[in-house]
Amino acid sequence: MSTTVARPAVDVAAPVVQRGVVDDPSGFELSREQTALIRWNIYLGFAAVGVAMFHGLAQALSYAGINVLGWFPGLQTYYQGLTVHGVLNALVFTFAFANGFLSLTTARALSRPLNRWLLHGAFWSLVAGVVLLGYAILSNQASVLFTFYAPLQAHWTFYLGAALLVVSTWLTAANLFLALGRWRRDNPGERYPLMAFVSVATYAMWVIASIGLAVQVVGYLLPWSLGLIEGSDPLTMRTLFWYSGHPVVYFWLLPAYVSWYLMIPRQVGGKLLSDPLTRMVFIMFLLFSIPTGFHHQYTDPGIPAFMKALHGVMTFAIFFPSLATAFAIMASLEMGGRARGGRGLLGWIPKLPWGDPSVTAQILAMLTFMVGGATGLINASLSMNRVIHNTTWVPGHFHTTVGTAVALTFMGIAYWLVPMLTKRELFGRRIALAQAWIYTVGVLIFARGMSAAGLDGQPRRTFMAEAPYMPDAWLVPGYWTAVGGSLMAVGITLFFVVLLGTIFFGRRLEKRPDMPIAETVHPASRKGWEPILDRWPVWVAVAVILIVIAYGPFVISEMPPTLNTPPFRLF
Amino acid sequence: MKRKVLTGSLLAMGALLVGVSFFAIAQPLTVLPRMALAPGFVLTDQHGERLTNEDLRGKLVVYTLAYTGCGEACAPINRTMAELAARLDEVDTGGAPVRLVTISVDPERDTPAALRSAAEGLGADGQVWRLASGDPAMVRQVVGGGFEVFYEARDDGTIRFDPAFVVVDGWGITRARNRVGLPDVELLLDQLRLLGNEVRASTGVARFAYEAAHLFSCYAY
Amino acid sequence: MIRTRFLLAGAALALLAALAAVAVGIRLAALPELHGTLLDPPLPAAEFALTSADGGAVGPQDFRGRLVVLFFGFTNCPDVCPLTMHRLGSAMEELGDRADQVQVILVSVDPERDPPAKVDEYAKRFHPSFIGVTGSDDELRTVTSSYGIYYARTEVEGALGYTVDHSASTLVLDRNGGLRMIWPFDTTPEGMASDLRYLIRR
Amino acid sequence: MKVHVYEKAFLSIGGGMLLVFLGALAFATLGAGIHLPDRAGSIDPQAVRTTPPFDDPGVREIAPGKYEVVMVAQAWSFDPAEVRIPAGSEVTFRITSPDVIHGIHVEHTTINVMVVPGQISEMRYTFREPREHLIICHEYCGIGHHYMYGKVIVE
Repeated sequence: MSTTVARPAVDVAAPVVQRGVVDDPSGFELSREQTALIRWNIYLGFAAVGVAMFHGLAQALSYAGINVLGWFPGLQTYYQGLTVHGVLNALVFTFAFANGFLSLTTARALSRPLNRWLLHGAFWSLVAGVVLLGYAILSNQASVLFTFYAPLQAHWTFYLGAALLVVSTWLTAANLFLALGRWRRDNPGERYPLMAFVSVATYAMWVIASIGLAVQVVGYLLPWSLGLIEGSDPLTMRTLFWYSGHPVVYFWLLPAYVSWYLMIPRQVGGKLLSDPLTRMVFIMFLLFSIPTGFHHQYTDPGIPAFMKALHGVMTFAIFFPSLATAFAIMASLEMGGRARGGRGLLGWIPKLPWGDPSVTAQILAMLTFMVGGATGLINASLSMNRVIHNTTWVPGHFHTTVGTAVALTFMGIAYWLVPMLTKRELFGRRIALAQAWIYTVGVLIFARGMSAAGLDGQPRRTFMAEAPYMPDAWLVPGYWTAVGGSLMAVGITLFFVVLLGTIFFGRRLEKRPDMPIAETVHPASRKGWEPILDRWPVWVAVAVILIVIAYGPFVISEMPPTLNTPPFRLF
Repeated sequence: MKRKVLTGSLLAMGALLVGVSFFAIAQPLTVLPRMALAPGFVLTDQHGERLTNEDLRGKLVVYTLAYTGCGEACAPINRTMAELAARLDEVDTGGAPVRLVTISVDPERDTPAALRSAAEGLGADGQVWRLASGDPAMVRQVVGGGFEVFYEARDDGTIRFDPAFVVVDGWGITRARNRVGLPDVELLLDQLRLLGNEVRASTGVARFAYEAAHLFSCYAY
Repeated sequence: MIRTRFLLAGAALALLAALAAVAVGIRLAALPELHGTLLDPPLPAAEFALTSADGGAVGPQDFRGRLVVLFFGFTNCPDVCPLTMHRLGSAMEELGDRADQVQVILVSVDPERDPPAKVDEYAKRFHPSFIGVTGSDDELRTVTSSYGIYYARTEVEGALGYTVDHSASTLVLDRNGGLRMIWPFDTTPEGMASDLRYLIRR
Repeated sequence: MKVHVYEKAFLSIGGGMLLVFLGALAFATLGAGIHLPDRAGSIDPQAVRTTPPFDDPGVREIAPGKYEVVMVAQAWSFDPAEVRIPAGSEVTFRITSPDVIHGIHVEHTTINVMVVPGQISEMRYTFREPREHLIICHEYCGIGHHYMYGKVIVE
């Protein structure tokens, strides 16, 4: 429990050096137990992707009219596979990875071990959640998709499993808050190390955001599925879901941002531009990502149009921190490229370490995310949303955000994280490079197909291979989708070759590699207004006020809920 | 000095922003939406007198549908109207008179004479509560085109129609269409009370607050 | 120094944010004195296709981008119609070069005696830009009713044989075809012009 | 706090863009009155089939050139599944669901609305050109979701 004394990093190239423990790992290494738990979190996350990938491939092919579902053992319907795909990718993979990765970054940034009980608790509740979800879904008692809208009723194990997933993130959050609080006690007056700050900010946002899901699942759906409550109020259920359902997007994305801000600059030989701006970006996500849920419900009846417009405004506000991110990261990349000898306006681009699969994967993820950002703005526009709501345009959008910006970044992170956690050299660097490119090309083709068909009205989440309607306009995009989806599946398969190769056949390393942590051009200051960025109570209070403004009037008008819709099991 | 001015103007703008947001979100006063222009019409009432929408300008009007040969099927509608007529003095409409109009969806058979005997049975006085009928094409236009309620004659001579209670304000604008199931009298009285509030606030600064309530769709229902 | 700059940046942001609030405020508080009922937000206004002098179909949807003023009357109208049309004509003069932003349409509710050419010719007497249209009784019933207008024939003694009672209000549709304003009968030309100027400006 | 001059420029342009978007949004909602589906009434989902007008779904001409489509979206069909109307008609759809959440999208129109049990969805659209539009259920509603479709035939 000793804290390391801060020591400036020795780096002649750096005119300004960042103070703080993050640059100095001496005397700090997580225990074997904690490393193992984090490693297994990461493995569990990727295992989820491995299973989900097969279903994703089957779905992509179904858009081209190819039905391969018959080959899946134990799979009864398309929608069962869709539930597997959604739950494993969107919930299990992202939660497991964030739990492992941000626990590690926080511990490393603060140079202090985490609470082992909370670490165990988070991991095992995740495992228990996956087992329960797996049982419910594989026995076809929960083909309700990952949005599980009432009054479609799943088996109670599904809701309990989902609740346990959330519990695991809460235990992780408790762990991070505890570590940060202890660090504060030992370092009064110091600024939080940036990496710890952004990791904790991510979880702070998610804890506030996940309350909706928790209220819905524990307070309502679980007793309802056990028969303790008769009816349901579908509109309130939807609202509670999307209260959490939009910020969860940022809970997926922010771990990737942690890597883009704090690791990529070091990996490309550049620096992070500004410490206070980085903190401000994460605070803005904390503030604005939650009061936006109605933009998923633009076309819902029963919600006042004005409230929808208000959430629309908030949604546009959340675009701003992403813009700031785009600049900051591009600047670090340019600094890196120039430090490596790049000249001219664009000459720094080819000088980037494109041979490093970790960097290549993440840069490609960023580029794809620009497409995702633009399509996201279209989704958020009140009038344009009417054209694309619930069409394949939407999955076209989110496969370029969570499906690439997040997933491919996580894979890129894995290319240094897994060697660090296993003390083994990365296996098959060239395969890893090929993986990143194939996956990116695949997702762009896939998204092209999905978006085009969506503009022509093709519904999302629909078994197109057997639909009795199929306008010609959807045919060609369907082939794009199938081809792109197949390439994505190839990409992920290659990733598993690298992952498993590293775990089992990677050359053992003498010394555990360290996490790449970026230096900052403009470091944190203890003077002026900046310390207010570290005042959690202020930001949490503002976030709560914004939520009350955005949801208060609607919630009051819906109270008490009219629970008059009976449950249905239509799968 | 400069900073003081800056901070002051910042605070003032912040306060303005907070004020407007508070109004839009907390909705300290609510209104009924202005849904559409109520239809223009010329009909004939139970005394054979001409009833036009212009005659009802400046008054709050509750329209409903029924027909004389309807029997038990229309009884709940007529009961609601009768109770509403009896309880109108419970709401303060700011001096705006309230009128009730039952439009016949069987204009071919509901002559003024038929309406008159029905009105006597219902206790409709012909002043506050009038029963009206007219040219079938006109009734179709008012009920279907204006109030958006469908009706048609069944083979057995009865008329199939959806119950509806439409509230129109003094400017001739439809403010509420209660058309799913039967509304209770309390709801209608509450809608009249909301319109009354607006009438009372139609002069002075309060008017802006009500205009803002419309602008920010602070709708009661 | 940095503090001042930060304050300045904050002030700029707040200014922009407050501009929205002020814009709303202006719309509410700094309204010119209006002479009719302003509808904000606008009400939906029906499209229609009545017959014009050249036999073509004309409706407010043909004049998107301009304000459309609708008045319902007939050429044999003794008082209300000529007065209102005259006032509309004066309002157009008052508007000056802004007048091309406004299209006045007179709808005759006396199709029996007012063929389209006659209505048009009558309308143009009050201002060359005015147009007059009409249609069959069925068409007119739909159009008038959806604009909250009634008309009814009344038999009278004398050579005319009958006159037509009708609502005397005038309606103004905005550039997007939404119903924005209703003027009562006794609105002055100055009042009309002032309201039209306001509607053109916003 | 030092902010790089390029970063300032970038963020200002970005912020300016956002303000333009927000201005457009404010104009659309407050100025032009373009509204998303609003509250259009609630209904007891267990009594849909006995509550007017949903006790008798269908296409009705409520006035000349004006149509009302009273529709029940249920697993896994639209009732009525075929809507026939003449070109140029203004059609108001009133839809509700007696069972689970559905969605309705009339292809190549702006009719795109969720159908939530307990709520009534209302949408208005003027069909100008004669053509066929697919009606698609676009919200997952169970194993037969992809069989749920219909047609609007504009004649």
